[in-house]
Amino acid sequence: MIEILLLLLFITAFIALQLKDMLASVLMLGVFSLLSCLVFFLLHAPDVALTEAAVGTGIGTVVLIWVVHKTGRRDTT
Amino acid sequence: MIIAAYVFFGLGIIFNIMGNIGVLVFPDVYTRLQASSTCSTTSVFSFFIGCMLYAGWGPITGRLVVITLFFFVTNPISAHIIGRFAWQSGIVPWRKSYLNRNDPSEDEDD
Amino acid sequence: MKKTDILELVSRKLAPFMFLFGLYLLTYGHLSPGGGFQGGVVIASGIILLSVSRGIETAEALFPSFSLSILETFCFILLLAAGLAGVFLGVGFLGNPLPRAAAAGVPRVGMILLLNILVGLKVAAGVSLICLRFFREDE
Amino acid sequence: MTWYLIGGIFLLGMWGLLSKPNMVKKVMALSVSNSAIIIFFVYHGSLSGETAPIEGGGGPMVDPLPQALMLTAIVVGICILALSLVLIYRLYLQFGSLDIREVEKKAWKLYD
Amino acid sequence: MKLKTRWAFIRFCITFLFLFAGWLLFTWSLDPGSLLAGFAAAFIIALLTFRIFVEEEEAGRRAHLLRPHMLLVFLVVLIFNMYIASFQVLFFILRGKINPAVVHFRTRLKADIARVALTSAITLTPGTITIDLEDDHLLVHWLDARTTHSRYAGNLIKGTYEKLLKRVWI
Amino acid sequence: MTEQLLPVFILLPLIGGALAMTGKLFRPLASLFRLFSLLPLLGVPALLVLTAPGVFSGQTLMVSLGGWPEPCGISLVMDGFAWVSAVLVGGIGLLVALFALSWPKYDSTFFLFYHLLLAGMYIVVFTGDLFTMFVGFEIIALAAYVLIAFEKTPTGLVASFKYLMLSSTGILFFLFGIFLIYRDLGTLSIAVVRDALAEAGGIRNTRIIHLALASLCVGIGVRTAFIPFHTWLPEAHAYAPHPVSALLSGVLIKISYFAMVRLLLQFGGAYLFDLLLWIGAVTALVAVISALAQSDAKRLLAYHSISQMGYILAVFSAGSAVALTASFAHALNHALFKTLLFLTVGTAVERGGDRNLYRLKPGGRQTPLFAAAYMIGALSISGIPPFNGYVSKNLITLGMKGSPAYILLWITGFCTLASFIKLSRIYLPGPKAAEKNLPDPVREDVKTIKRPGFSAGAAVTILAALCLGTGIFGFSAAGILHRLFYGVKIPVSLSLFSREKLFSLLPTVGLGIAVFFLVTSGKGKTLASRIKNLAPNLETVLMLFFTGLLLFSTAAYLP
Amino acid sequence: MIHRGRFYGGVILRILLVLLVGGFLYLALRGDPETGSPIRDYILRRGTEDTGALNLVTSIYLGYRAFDTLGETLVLLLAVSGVLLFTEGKK
Amino acid sequence: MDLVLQYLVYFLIASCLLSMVRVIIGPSLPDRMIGLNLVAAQTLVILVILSVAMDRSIYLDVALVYDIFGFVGILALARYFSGTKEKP
Repeated sequence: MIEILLLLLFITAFIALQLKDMLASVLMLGVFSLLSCLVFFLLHAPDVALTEAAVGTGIGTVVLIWVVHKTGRRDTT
Repeated sequence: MIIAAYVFFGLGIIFNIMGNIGVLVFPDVYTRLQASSTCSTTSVFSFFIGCMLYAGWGPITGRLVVITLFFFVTNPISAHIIGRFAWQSGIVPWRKSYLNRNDPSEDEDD
Repeated sequence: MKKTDILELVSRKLAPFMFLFGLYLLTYGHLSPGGGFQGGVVIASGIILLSVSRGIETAEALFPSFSLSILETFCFILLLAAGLAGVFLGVGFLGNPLPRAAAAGVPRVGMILLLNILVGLKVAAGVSLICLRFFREDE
Repeated sequence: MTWYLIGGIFLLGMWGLLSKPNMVKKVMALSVSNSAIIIFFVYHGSLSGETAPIEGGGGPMVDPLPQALMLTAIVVGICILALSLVLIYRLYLQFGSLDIREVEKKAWKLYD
Repeated sequence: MKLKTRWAFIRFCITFLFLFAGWLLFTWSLDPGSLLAGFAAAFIIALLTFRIFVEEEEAGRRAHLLRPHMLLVFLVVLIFNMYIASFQVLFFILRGKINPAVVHFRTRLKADIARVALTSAITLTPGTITIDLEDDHLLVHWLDARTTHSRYAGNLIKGTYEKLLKRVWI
Repeated sequence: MTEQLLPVFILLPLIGGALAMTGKLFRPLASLFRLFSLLPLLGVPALLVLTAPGVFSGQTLMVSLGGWPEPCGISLVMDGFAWVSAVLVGGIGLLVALFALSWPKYDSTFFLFYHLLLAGMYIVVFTGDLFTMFVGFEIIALAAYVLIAFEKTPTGLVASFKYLMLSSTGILFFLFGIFLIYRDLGTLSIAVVRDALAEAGGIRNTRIIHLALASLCVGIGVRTAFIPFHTWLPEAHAYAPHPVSALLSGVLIKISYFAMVRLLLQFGGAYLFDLLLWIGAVTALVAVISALAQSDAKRLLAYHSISQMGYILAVFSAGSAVALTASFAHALNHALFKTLLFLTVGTAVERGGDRNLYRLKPGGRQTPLFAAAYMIGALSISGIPPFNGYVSKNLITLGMKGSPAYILLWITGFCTLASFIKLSRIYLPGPKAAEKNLPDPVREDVKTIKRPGFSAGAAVTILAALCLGTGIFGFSAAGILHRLFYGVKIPVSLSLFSREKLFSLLPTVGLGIAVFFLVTSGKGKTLASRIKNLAPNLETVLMLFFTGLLLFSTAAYLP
Repeated sequence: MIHRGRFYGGVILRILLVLLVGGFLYLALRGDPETGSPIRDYILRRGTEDTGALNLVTSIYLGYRAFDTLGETLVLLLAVSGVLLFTEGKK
Repeated sequence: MDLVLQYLVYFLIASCLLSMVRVIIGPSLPDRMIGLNLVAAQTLVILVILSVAMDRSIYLDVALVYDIFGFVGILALARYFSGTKEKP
């Protein structure tokens, strides 16, 4: 089960880095964070899962969204 | 008890599959939101009920009730927020859908 | 007649429960998953919820930035003091000066509880300061 | 197999760090790599048991030390993320671009 | 002034009771330490947030819960409708023939919380989603629009809920 | 009992930080709290004196924090290295803080970051635990990022961001090294790892430990700035506020270097020494050539920091009997004179209104105290007697005897002299005519530039006096260091001021002046501008980082 | 090759470098890990008794390794102050 | 772990993958938000099922925190981009 989730994590991270729309990228990173929380949960680490959920989908998303909001959505590079 | 739990799990699976398919095939944001709300409300609710039946009475019940209540309160709000967001950012509904023109304040009967 | 906003009402009713849950995570950190940081972030997310839905003013009225930064400084100083107390009580820096009980070590947990609460309040203050600043910035 | 997958996530982050010119993407790649390191630790810890390190469950408990370390590492990671994103925001205000090549090109003019 | 203070005290008590009930629900234990911690936590939070949990304007009778048992009935009806409507949406998805519309109607409910419960109920019922609520005007997206006339549409969508909610809150 | 004092070292700057934070809250009292926050730093010398007897009698002070025993608790360790490092952090930290105090633009927020930076340094210095070292490095890093960009200048922001990217990548590999060690040995304590490695010699798969050590060294190496990882330093140190660049250049890179030395010695990293020797020598030469080409005053100094780090690294890894002594003596001396140079040049830049040393306004040249201090620093770094650079460069010559890499260091020596002759422009009295021909507003501007305050003058004077003092009594000081590290008397004798020694200095001086004229000639200038433009961008920097990682891991894996 | 911040290297070089780092990871992670460690045994045996916490992660996080946690809060404090410093004031 | 629950978790992971497609291809921001919401809900179910399977009530705290942050994340997204006009 962990292997499947890790593969999913890999795909998610790859897509998050590849997307041209920064906002979609941030959303994919949120999905990455959710799935890694699940991975930690499966590895019997509820504390780490809790922290990852709080950090990855909470503060991390808020800060990233703020920056994307301030700097524009399109990745022009 | 377990059988009832499995029944609820089955319901959850059916709604989940349908919701996912709906989100993939529907034409515009609002219709997709309908499918998503089916999936995430009904199927998640079914799963929760199933879990409650599966686990039996105990400390799990209390927390599951809290989670279910929280989900029950927040999920329609999330759907509403997404819908309102789509509406306000000017996404027009699918071409076949139409908005009723008449003002509801005229035909109020009281 | 006041304008009805769904989000506003729901956040009003929900935020206290989120604070409560944050405090639960803080105080039960030694019995269940959770602890200072997580509880602090949950409390801060309650403040985020308030400031997102009701505007920054409501959150500022309940939790002014100034008192949040005072809380942060105060918790930091108390954390240092808790560390120093161990030095004076002879168990070393950040040690646990409480007596070890014979069975199950119940009173011994007091130090962890104290540290959890201090860390949690500090984190809550810090994170909500950041978020309030972010939300204020674009108005 | 699992080790290779986690290593793959780490390498993916490194690749993003090297080849994405967008600064926000770079920071995101960094956080992906950080996650991979955290999964390394936690996975290694979980090999030695089959239930969470909280008294009251049956079976051997997993190693709690990597988990406690990783709590710190996660917090440090988010702190770096927040600080770097705010720096990027200031850079964007100054240079009007998110492309690190462009920013550096403009900064070079200021150096002389 | 006196009245205001008393109202504040009542608000505080309501908040405290709700929070304490929540605490009991998710700690699920009755040992004295837990109860004490819950009492302290609920007290502090109630002190901090009773101003927003029950607002000053809610002093009018409109916000009061009239019949708690009707709330239960409402929930049962809601869940039942939810399943029924879910099967309907399921058939829509399978048939692939939909007829969406955005309809606009008014509600007669007066209390804020009742309105919010109504919109939530409408959203929870698959097939309809509230996309805007402004005063008493609702903007609803309907997957299977049988009519676009606002009164009939309103009756079809909100019919049962509004009647039930009228009995819970005014 | 003195070992109970070790946490206090870390606690004192933290109390200072708390005071600065309090000052940030109450605006009217901010300047008062800013002053107060320096008071805890005054306690550090007392602590050093109290712990000195224990350290000098050859024992290792060790305290388990919280009373938890070693394998699972965290211990603080104070041995000779740590004591010397604490002297460095405490002394230079206090002096630079004094300097910063006389400029009102460095307010209490600045001092908050400053104190936390010091606390992080103490954590790295004293910890006996790998993960705590990681946390200490992160504290240092975050404080440094903020301090570099403190004035929010565009260049400072870019420098800070580049430093952030590179050192975050480095710290990931540091964490990975910790993971490898934990995975293989099941512990994090440095002492326990050392014992396990010593007792189980060939049984364990030592190659993984080698790779782990390489990974750790790469992580720290980014902070230490030797050659594949040096690229962030010139910008970060040049465009930071002046006290910050003094502290970063004087102390921070030394602290990371000391941490690396500790890990290398404790984990038996002798297989990396060959690589480190050549890396050090090449670093010294390449950096000094880049420095010669610079026209930006602070950038030139920053390149010299890299170059001197090359000296320090090379002599450490040459492996002679006085390797550690020479390396540490040069590190200490470099801390003294580089701090001095950064403070004085920073003042000149501030008063002259331009960073370019050819475009500085003459107003920058009217502070005799700072000019004299600058001259002392410049003579020190070029290795001219009787200043302290001379002593440690002689020690380095002894330590590198017989090594082929010495020739690179020798070339570096006179190039250093040449570049400082070039830099001396900024304090030399300019031609009077030039000053008279200035347009009126500029001359008025020059007159009204604020002079540095009293405390800045005091800090600079103390530093200059220390340079001179350690120069005159240098060899006995080196003897003390040697006794501290090895526990025996220093095995070499060095008559510093004998006639042969002084005469052997002549070719260096002559070549230095020759190189100076070469550089300032027409052809030299075009070459210089070409070299100056040879600076990599961030992607190249990261690629260089990976190349360095591969180099290190190859060197660790092959034997 | 490197001139005023410009770089003419290709994608191939980057991918090669990342693959080489992958080789490093492969070499480092080869072989069976040691699952047991003295610290783990000690904490599982004594953790609850020493600190009184049922959650052993907390007993490490705030008991045995409270100093790391102090460092972590310092990092958070630095990040918060840094963010507040860099976002204050427009432009 | 009960086999039924295990297959249920596999099924939910697969359906997470299915809903992730919407996050990737979604033409507009609300589409992606729908996908995110869906993924969050299904992951929540996975968490609940796992903790029921492991039969430890304390794990459910994770699920509740998860729920809270999913909600707050959606809210923050909607708040920041509510003013911008989306290109159809």
